[in-house]
Amino acid sequence: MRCGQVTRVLLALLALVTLATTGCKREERRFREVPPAADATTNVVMSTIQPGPSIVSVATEHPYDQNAYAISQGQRLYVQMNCAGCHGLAGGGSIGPPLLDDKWIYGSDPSNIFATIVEGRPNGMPSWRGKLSNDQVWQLVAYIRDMAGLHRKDVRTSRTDDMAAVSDNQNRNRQTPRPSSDAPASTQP
Amino acid sequence: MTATARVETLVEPELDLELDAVWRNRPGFIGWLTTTDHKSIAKRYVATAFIFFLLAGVEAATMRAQLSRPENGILGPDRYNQFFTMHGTTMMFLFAVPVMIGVGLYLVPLLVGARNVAFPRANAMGYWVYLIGGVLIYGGFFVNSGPDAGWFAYTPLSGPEFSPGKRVDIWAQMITFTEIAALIAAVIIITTAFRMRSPGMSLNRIPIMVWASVVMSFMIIFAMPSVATASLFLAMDRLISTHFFNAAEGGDALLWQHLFWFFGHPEVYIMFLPGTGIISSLLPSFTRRSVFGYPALVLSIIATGFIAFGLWVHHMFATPLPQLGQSFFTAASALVAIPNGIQIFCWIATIWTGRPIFRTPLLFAIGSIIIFVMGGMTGVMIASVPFDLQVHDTYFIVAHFHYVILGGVVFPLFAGMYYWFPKVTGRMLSETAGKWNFWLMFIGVHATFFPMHQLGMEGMPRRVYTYLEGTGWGDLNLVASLGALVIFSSVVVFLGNVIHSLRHGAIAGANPWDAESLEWATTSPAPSYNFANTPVVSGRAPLWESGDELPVMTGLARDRQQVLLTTVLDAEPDSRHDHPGHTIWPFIVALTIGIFFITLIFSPWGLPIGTVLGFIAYARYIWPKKSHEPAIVELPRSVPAAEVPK
Amino acid sequence: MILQAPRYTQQSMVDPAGTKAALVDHFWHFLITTASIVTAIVFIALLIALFKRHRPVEPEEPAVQRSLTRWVSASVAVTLVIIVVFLFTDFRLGRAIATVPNRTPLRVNVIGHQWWWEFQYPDSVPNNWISTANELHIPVGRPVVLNMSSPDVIHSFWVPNLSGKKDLIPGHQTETWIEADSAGVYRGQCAEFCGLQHAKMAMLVIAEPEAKFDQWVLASRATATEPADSTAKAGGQVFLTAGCSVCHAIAGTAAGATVGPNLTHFGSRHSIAAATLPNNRGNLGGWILDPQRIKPGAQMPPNGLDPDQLNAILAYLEGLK
Amino acid sequence: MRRERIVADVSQLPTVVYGMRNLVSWGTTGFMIIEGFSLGLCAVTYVYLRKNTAVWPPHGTQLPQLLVPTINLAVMVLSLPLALWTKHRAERMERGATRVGLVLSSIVAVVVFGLRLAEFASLHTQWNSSAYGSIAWTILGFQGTLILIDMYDTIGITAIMFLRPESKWYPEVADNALYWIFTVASWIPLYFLIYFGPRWL
Repeated sequence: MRCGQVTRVLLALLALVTLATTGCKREERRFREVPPAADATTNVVMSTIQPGPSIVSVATEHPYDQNAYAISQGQRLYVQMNCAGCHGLAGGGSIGPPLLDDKWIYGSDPSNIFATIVEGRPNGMPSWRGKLSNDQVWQLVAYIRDMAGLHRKDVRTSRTDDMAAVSDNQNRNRQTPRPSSDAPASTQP
Repeated sequence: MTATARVETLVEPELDLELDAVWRNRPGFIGWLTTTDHKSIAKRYVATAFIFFLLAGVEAATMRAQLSRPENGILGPDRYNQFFTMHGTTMMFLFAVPVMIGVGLYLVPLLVGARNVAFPRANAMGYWVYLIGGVLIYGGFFVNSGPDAGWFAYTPLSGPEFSPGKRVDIWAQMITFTEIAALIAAVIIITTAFRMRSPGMSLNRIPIMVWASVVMSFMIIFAMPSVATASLFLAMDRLISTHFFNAAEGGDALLWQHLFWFFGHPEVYIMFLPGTGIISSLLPSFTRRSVFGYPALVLSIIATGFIAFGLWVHHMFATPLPQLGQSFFTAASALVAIPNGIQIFCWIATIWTGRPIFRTPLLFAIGSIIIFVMGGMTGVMIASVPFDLQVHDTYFIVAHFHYVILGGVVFPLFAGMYYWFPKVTGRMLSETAGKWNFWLMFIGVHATFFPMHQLGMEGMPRRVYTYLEGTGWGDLNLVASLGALVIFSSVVVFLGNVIHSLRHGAIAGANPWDAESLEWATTSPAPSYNFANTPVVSGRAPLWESGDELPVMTGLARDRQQVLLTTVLDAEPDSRHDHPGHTIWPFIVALTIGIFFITLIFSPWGLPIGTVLGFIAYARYIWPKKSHEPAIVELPRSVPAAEVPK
Repeated sequence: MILQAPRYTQQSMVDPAGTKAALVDHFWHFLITTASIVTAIVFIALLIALFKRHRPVEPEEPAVQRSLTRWVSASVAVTLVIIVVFLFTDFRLGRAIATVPNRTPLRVNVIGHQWWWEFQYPDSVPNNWISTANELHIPVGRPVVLNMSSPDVIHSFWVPNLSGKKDLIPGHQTETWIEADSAGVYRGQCAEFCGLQHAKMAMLVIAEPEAKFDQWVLASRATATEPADSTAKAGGQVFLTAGCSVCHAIAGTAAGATVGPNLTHFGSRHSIAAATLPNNRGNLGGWILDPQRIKPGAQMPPNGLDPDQLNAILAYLEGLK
Repeated sequence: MRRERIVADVSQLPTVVYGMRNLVSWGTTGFMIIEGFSLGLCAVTYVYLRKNTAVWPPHGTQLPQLLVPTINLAVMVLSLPLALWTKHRAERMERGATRVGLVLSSIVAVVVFGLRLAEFASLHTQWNSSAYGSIAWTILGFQGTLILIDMYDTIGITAIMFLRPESKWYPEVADNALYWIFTVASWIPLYFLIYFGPRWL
């Protein structure tokens, strides 16, 4: 009886330790990151129309994708870098297109978004090359995908300490991205 | 945990067998899950709390290692924040309160001569809920989801914007679990103490330990709802975007502080009052006289309980508050020294006119008085607003409250462990190891925490993961860290002592200390039914007064778990009450509560799922078994006899 | 080096250099003396009780009870008297500390950020408004009223040698005052846990004679010094193009962001990274390249500058006197 | 070895007693105090947040509607005599009358809970639009939980009284009625706070 209990306790502990060693990516606080795809900007596919056989776009994994801390850092940068000025405080869009819907003019893949930020886009999106570190851009990428509900629920941002107009991404439904060739830019109210 | 083989019985063997068959735990693992015996549950509370104490101690030791020299690299800021938050949270929510609850749940029925606590199923459920809360937060901690906003979790740092992820959500739910457990235990202790006392144990004869547990329970009832409400608000702010603490939408960050400290300050006395109760109840055994000033001690405990609710703002002197209000809280904070002073003076008077016997429990009691007095002195100092504004949130405060809590909680607790260990296990702890344990701990506490006063005045703030070399704080920090090692070694000695004595300790016998109170009237360890016949009491020291013959009452049922209820004031026999016996359902209800709150962290679906599961489990929990004996009914006095149906 | 002198790196409430700290220090002496005496008496009583020769007395005897009651009551009465004296002294002190001396105070806005201090010297003329970081210049012998706020989490302003704390709370405007008796540099530190880098959120209060302070004000109102040589000029360009300018402002240039500290007169500061390191070329270079090594979690990202760029920007920043 | 001396026999003491003589009532009372105190803290929070803001309710928020909440309050208050009647019948152990009282009480509880769910719409604000909305929703929801628990409890004890009507359950019926009275009583001040607070405070 005694032995049985001890074994059980040990097994439970072992399970815990296993969990611990695998870690919990959601909660990591990484302050310095070697970016996974420093050259992400060069091999990004902007359009599905291309010569030759069509390539299936493979999403570039980046370390911040399911990481709550990075997403929240992105949220902070979104305001500090005044992305909100064009895309709206809640990502609803104004001068620039909305970010919380399912339409992605230049692609919803992390590397597409990365390229959009770094390179800039016609009609007003400035290039942030050299202004933001790759780390920071990846954090922004993570947050922008967060606004469209593309992350797991448990890593998403919640409200900020601001007016209630600011989005509560945690409780919004996932906006499954539509193919980029599908829809032109449209600003929603 | 398992039914201990009993070596002796004080009553006729047939009666013992018959009662034991009704009261003892079921055999095996299932018995472990189904027991509603207060002794089994209380032992579990104490053992679990002690495991958390060790974990929190390891966290403390790691932090002390990090701080032993400037700009150390053992823990980074992220880890350190989790460690200090877990240390505080564990010590307050998972160790100090549950351990005192455990001690209360073990001792109160024995001290008042009852067979079990008032609501045994709820009691079992409370423990399971507490365990789920503790496992939840440590599960989180081990997978890098430990809370990192401090045990006080000030908003907005703990809010949705500045604490991303699920760390703080897990913390907030853990609070909910421990609240539920503590509130259940509080209601149980109060009801047990007021309704299940031995005949003759009128209010003025209740053992001081029981008074302390009762006042602790009342404080829990009025303090815990505050933190439960606060953590509910915080969880909602984080999970469904309410705005309680968001200034931009009409919320207020200070609201959190008010709600938290309205709980947080009484919390200190919730932990500390049972500590004083322990000292008051073991002093007679080691001074050979009843404790001096019973009425003064009881009134002091009650007064402390009241004043404790008027102190919370002294944690908030640096916030913008009107000066007049601050003065009120200063006065209250300083005046709480009076009831505490009375207790200490009464203890000294007791020792003065007694004949001290220097056994380990007394050593710990004396250590407790010394350490607590030193903590109390700095406590009065920081009641002063101007002085507090200098030392607030510095290591001076760290030193102060560790002195108070070690003196008021940990030392009495160790005294109690050495004192009641024979009652719980039937064996004595080793005296030699006990003295080593005491001296190491006593020296370690001063080495660790005394230098912190100086550090605080030299400007070292709390909750820093490191400090610069130029600050000059390195040497004293090194001393403190070495002191922590000494404390650590004393706890190791204690553990060794317990493990060794469980098997090889001297057999204790019913009353090894020749003590005065009722728990020593039964065998060690106490039988599953505690007392075969209900003891009758005619004074405050029943065992010293009754001589060789203990007066008892018979007549409680032998074929089911039945307890005697007495009146509140004079403890006259009033009625009999049947307990439901051992059952698995408290465990299952606790599980559904666990599912409810843990699912809520990740999804609103926890609400409907948890509610439905909980209701189903609870239905099974309360569903009645058939009674086997006709009831004896007594209708309320307001009902005229003519209307009684028959 | 300036940061080696004790008061630049150390802070202590028992080494007062300001009106408020001095009052509290005085009170502290009263407290510690009283507390020591009381503690000593209690301990001596306890020791005597434990080790005196214990004659076989009958403790329940009325005479014994009476005498004990008398002693305990007397002790309680003495405690009460001490506490009343304590409260009386404390309330008087509390009023003294809460009242700003009746002289025209200087007003400074203090804004706590994760994890640095912003100090603004407001002026009716917008161009004269000074914004600086982590170093608060004050005139000696003149009270300074601090209007405090926080845009993120709760911080607490504390310079032990000058004054006790006051919290900076989002959604609240709080106020406190300080006054330095003698010229010098006093270290202060955030005292409310505010996240990852709470430990390295320090500041220096630089108290100067009134004339010198006025000079500092005039100098600080000016826009940034023009770069002296070609390296520094190149550094100015790096500053604008390499991303520094998206967070930092330098008056007189195109850089005007308010996310990070204002660097207009950076070269004249004693310390960097919220009074964490002395401001010298080596420290600054290390900080710019990899702030996360010095303050993990700080908001400033690592900057991948090549050696030439780094050299240039160091020259530029050092020149911003 | 200590010997025992029997001084009395308790075997004729009653096993079914009412009111505070009944052990279970102590538990019920304990939790009424805890819940009442928590609701009180919520009310204090409401007033605290009110004093913290200049405009209450915030700009652009309509005042709460009174119709549904007032109907619900009326139902609750009018059910008090029923609860008292059931309590008295249970104290006299009248099986038939107690059952009738319990069935009616169950229906009332279900109606009140349904109306409570409808009340949320009367607030004219969302929990996540401002602190005002947050606290109003919380108080409404928290008190609604008490109604839900009482509803569950009442239905459960009704089932017991039909399936296994033993004498020891009559005190529980009386307790249950008392809990309903507490639920209603705790709501009356909160009703005024939530629905007239925005108008008068």
